[in-house]
Amino acid sequence: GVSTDSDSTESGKSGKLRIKFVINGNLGDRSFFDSAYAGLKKTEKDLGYSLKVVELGSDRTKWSSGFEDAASGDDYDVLAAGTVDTVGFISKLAPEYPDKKFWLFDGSVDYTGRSGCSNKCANVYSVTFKQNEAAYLAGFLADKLVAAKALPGGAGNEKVGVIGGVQIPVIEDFVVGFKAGFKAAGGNPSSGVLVQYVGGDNPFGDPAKGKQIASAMYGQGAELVWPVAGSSGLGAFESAVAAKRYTFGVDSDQFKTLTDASQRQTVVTSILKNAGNALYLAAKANKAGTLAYGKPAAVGLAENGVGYVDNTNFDKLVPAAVRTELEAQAAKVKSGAVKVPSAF
Amino acid sequence: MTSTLEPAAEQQGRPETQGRREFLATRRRTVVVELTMTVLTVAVAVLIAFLVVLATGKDAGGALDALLTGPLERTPRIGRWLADATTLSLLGLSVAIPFRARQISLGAEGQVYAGALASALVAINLHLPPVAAVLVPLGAAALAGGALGAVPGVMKARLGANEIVATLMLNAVVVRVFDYLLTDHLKAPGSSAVQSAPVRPDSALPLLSDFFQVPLDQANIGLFGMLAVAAAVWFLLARTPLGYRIRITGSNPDFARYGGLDVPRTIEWSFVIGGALAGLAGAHLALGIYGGLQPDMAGGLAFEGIVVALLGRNNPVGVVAAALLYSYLRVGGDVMEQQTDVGSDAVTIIQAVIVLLVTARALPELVKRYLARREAR
Amino acid sequence: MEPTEETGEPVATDTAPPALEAVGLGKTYPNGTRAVSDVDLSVPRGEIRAIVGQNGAGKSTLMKLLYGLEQPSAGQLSVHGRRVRFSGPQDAIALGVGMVHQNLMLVPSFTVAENAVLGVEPGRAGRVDRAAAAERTAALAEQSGLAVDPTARVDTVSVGMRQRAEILKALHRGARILILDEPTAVLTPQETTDLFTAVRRLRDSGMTVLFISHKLKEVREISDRVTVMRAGSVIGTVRTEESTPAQLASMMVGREMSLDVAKPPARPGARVLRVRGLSGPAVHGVSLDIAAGEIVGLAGVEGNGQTELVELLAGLRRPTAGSVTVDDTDVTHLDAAGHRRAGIAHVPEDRLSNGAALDRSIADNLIVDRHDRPPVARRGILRTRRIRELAEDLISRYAIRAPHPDAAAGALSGGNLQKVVVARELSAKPRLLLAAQLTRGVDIGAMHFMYERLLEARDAGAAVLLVSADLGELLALSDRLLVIKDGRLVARFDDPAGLTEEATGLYMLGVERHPDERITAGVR
Amino acid sequence: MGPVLDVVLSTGFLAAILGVSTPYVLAALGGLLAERAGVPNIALEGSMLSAACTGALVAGYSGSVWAGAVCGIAAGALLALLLGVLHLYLGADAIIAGIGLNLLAAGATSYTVFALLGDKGGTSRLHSGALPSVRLPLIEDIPGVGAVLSGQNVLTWAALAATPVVAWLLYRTRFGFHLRAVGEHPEAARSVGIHVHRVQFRALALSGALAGAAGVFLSMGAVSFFVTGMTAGRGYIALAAVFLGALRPCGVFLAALGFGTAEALAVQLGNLDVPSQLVSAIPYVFTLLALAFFAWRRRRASRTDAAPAPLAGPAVLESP
Ligand SMILES: Nc1ncnc2c1ncn2[C@@H]1O[C@H](COP(=O)(O)OP(=O)(O)OP(=O)(O)O)[C@@H](O)[C@H]1O
Ligand SMILES: Nc1ncnc2c1ncn2[C@@H]1O[C@H](COP(=O)(O)OP(=O)(O)OP(=O)(O)O)[C@@H](O)[C@H]1O
Ligand SMILES: [Mg+2]
Ligand SMILES: [Mg+2]
Repeated sequence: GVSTDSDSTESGKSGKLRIKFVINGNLGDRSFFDSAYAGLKKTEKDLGYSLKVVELGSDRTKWSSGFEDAASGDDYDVLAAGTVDTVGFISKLAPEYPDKKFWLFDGSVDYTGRSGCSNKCANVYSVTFKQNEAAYLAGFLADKLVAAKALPGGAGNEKVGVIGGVQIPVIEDFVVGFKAGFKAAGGNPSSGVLVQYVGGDNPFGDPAKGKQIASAMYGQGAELVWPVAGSSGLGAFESAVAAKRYTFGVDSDQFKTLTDASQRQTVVTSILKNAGNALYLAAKANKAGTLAYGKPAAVGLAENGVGYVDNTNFDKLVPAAVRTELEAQAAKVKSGAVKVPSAF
Repeated sequence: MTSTLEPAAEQQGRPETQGRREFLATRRRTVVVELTMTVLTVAVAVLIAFLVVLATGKDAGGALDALLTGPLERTPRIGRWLADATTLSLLGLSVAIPFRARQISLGAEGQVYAGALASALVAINLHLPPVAAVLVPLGAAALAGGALGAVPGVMKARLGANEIVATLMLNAVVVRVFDYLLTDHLKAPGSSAVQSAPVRPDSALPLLSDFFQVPLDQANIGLFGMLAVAAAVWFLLARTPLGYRIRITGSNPDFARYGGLDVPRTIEWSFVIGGALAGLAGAHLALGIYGGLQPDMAGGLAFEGIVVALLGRNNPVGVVAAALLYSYLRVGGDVMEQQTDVGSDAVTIIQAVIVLLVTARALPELVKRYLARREAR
Repeated sequence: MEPTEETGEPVATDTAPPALEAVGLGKTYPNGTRAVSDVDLSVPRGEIRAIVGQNGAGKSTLMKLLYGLEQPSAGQLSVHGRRVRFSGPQDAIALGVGMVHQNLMLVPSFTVAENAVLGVEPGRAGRVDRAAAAERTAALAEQSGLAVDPTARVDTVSVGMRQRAEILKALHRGARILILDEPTAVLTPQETTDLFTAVRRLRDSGMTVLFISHKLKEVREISDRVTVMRAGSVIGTVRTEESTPAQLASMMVGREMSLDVAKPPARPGARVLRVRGLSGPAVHGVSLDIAAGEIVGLAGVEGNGQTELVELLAGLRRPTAGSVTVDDTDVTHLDAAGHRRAGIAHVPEDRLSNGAALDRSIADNLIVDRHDRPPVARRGILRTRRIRELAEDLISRYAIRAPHPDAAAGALSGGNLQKVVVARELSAKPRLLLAAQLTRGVDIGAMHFMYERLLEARDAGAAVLLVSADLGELLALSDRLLVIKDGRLVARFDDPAGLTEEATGLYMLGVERHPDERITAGVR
Repeated sequence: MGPVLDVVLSTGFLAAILGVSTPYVLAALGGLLAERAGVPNIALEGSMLSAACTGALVAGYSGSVWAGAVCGIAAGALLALLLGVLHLYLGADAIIAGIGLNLLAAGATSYTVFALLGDKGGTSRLHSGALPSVRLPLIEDIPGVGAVLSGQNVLTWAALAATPVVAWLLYRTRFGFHLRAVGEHPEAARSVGIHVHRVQFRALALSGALAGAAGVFLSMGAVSFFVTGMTAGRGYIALAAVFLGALRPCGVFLAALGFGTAEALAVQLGNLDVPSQLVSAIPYVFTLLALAFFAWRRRRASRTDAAPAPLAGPAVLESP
């Protein structure tokens, strides 16, 4: 559906910049799209943009024509879209509508003009997130915590678990980074990091399966489980409460978003992929005329595009020594002294 | 022997011809009534959809307008409608054939993936001369789909294994193998998305836009291919011995066996041909719609194919008509969702209501009876 | 649901009202078929009333109206003087009407007792007391003289027992009016006799019985009065003892007709069928020959292997031992298609289950054995014009009462459907014709027509194996007669001309048997 | 493989199997009842989904898990009754109607959740709680069995009890008698005055209620909130179990348990270095092989009787 937050034709006349956010999925995922939406929403108030949202749903057969339709209207100045799945559509549409701007987050178009864009995507701003950097810190923190037996009530295994939705590059990027961080902290990722995928008909919406997997991981001695599986991950927090163990959150600060107090207590930190922030910054730069169209951008720890949450629970659960080491690692990653491997 | 029952002409002749005329008239009337009733039901379904939207407090007029006229407003949407109808028709035909042999094959999903996989593998890797570049991948898709159809077919025909379970399970296996191959072996190098390399341009199904010089989205010559396939299926069922065997087996397998038909072979063929058609639907997706392989590329489509087949009463002409109608509503639903403030959930609900009402065939009958009773009173 | 009584109009006052009365009853099916029109019928209490009529005369439909299975489109019904309108069989049952359907209505996986009590099961608090059900069924069977095995599954028992189970079902519901739609069509003479004994006993205890049959002999034996139907209407009702078969037959068909079967002597030719030591399910070491141009009858009490023997010969079952050749073709291990290619045609005993595809057209039903051969198919394509012509031709030649070749076979009455089967099988010009229950459920006119066609096929040089539950028919038509008991041939009559039904019955029941040498004489 | 074996033989694993199997068993028994009454119920998935949603919402708003469970089960039954109205009274094809109802359930649940909570994802913001686990002191003390059974959710117990209850219902009660008769030979049932549709309606209501219990287990047992689409195809697996179990309560129970075991096993094996997609395909490959094997054995057992097993499916499909 379309939520017109302000009347578009009027805003067109009034000279407001009109953003059309086309979602190849639905709002309400509580992480990625919601975060992007929040960022764009903020531009309305702070920067005077107007926003229109088009949800295409999860049926892939509808996406292509959905984008065509969305682009063909004259009710926008900027078309924003996310995820690698939309790269093809943006590459095709950008040359067809050279007067419009396209913002692509969490995916990158080919600016060489060899494939995709025939105009070398000169009107496309694309930004990717170095989720592997944040995941690296998560892995580092995880190993330090379990190696130091810092988490109360643990059995002292140097073992943690990661639950992915499905085995796709975006998820793998998390896993690879996590394992690298785990290793950097002195752990053995091949025996110490259990990785498992939800899979099935609804991999990001099957909390029962997520809970089973988390329970199995705790049963096999994992001290801490990090679900990277959308709503399926919600099951993992329940499992953590039952097992009296710990979790990491993902995409948003799940210590805040979880409503159950005992579940919240299990969340040591959350790994953030800050799509909203990236889009807000892009909008700001666009207004100032400094947004870099025509070449790829990537945001990582240094740009605050990804990161981890440091809150009261973090304070409570992470010993000062570990915190110091973690901050040192973060600085190294930011400065480029540590190169984190990627699944891409 | 003194037979006394000559087919006496004066006694039998007259009523026979009269009965004949009545029979033909009734048959004609039935067709007309059926068609009118179908149109009426769709109208009622749309009306109810209108009420659903109204009940949610949204702009029902605009929504209805988007649903009904949206698909025709712009040529790319017409293209999308035709492309969608092509896939759905092929899927509908693919299940209609086993259905006609009274085999409930739910295996279209797996067969679509198999067909897409086979066609894309050929179309990505083999360098072929122009026309062969399209035909060979299509053939590969039909072969792959047919081979996959043969598995439940043989299990059912030779062992008596339940085909509903066999096809559902096979779907689950094939989808997972497809996912595995796509992510681990076929993913385009350098692509950050899970998708295969694009098919060679020679192998992509030529777009209708190029012929008609109007943008028609992904609609391609697969549309004509589908019409040819539908005609072939009609011919197969109505005019060939195999089609006859399929029809008779579906009607009464004991009679078929008694009559000397090879029932197991017939059942196998119904699965294989159905599988081949679903494979072609997969090729249409891979070569025509996506230009490559994507995860979840046929999600849910196979069930829509069953709906189309049953709405079209397993009759090839009916299936194509049903597919056109159904995909029109699908595209209209998308337009409604994108242009108005009706959410995707409401669109899903409306589509469900339409499916349910269109299949509820006795509804007009009941309404008629109710009106008649009221009149009588 | 209570039967709705209409405004109390005084029906009969002083004399006892008729058990069943219909006034102006009519039924038009939704497809426009007017199956019953303006029927007046009155059956007094304690009478056995036979209803006769040609195929499609509307007998079954009328019975369905009386039992509430169909609702009339016109007219009124009274039961024991009370105006009633049945909304379903439960209303009829509540008023003591019971019905045994032409096509038996039993749940195959249930036992005889479970079927008998279905709908009125004994037991407390929603549970079914199966022991009590079996007991009651056994007791009821004892009382009424209908022998059944209460604990046997219905799909494993003989047709005769199923028939008896159906009657017990009605009795168990306390039926006082019993409708029997062609109950004897599938019974042996012995079973028929037993059934009649039971029915008379029921009548004597006050039961009113409506009895449908195509066998005038039976009708005359059992009924008190006969109602004749033709084309949906009642033509008349006569006292049985005052009627003659010829009179009834002419009432049925609307003109004079003779009932004799005149059969010119056979001129047997060369051997066509050669069966040696054939064994299979329920068949043990059967050896026999049939020559071209002769009809060999196979007599036997139902369930003694004749069904299985015919199906073995038709290729529908696999033999475990022995050999079968037809005209030098060894068909022993061929499937049904192979048998048909060898020149075997088969009129199956149960046309509904495997003789026809009911929802397909008559034309489709007529070409099943030749659908992939000229003239029906050429170069892998069906030729619809030829098929239409063929169907039209057969429909007129076999006097099938059907509006159009495209009409569904299922809309035909039982007798006309049988004509479709016979037309198909005989028009294949078979070398060997296996005819099982050729005239089951077929009216007299059609019966004669079938006999004539059968003899025609014989005289054209076909070998014919005729199996029938109607012994009279077997004796009249057979050039030679074999008797089967427990899957073995027990008697052989090379000239059955002087044979009586009673004498044959002794062999069928196993009281007498021929020595093996006599049975296999000349069969090497 | 050593550690894997340890895990597989552990009581925790056996307990997990029961948990994983619960929705399959309940929904499959529901499917069985409908199928035996002659109405194929493809809408199991929809019943589960609407029950899962209703249960969590009602429990969340009322504060009573029991009210939630009852309303959830009722919602499942209601959807099945809708199938009954459509199929039996309005002449709809049971399979299309089932597919349509699944679609309806998917749309309506996420619409409702969004309308009430402003959240498209699910009800995790609502404290709905879970149905209690059952600890039985007596059973807990039995070595081996005790650890497996004790502490299982009340609906897991219900699933275990449901199998004999359904068998009893089908084979020992008047209702079951009528249900089987109606499914096997509706005209025969009608001719003895059984209200065919009434029996089929009741069977569907039970069928939907059982599927509803399966759904309630997902949102109020397995986890304690509803997520859109959380049934994730379990209804179709249950449907497969109905046929794999040869339409008999015991067989259906074992088939459902088999699916649960395979899934639990896949979860345990997930850590091995095998592609996750292939691991998750194992149960289905296993089912296919089992299906072929049992069919082959049945076919071989009936070899002597050359008449082949019935080849035709139910005559639910229409052709012109
Ligand atoms: N369900 C039906 N649909 C259409 N026509 C029907 C149906 N049932 C019966 N008829 C038609 O109604 C007429 C009477 O049928 P009915 O079965 O009562 O005949 P019958 O006297 O029992 O004949 P038979 O002895 O051949 O069985 C026939 O012409 C038949 O074709
Ligand atoms: N007159 C009829 N001719 C043919 N089929 C019929 C007829 N009446 C009902 N049927 C079929 O029989 C089946 C069940 O019949 P019916 O509706 O009478 O059952 P019931 O239990 O009496 O229903 P209810 O509970 O509503 O009274 C349905 O498939 C219906 O289509
Ligand atoms: Mg009749
Ligand atoms: Mg009859």
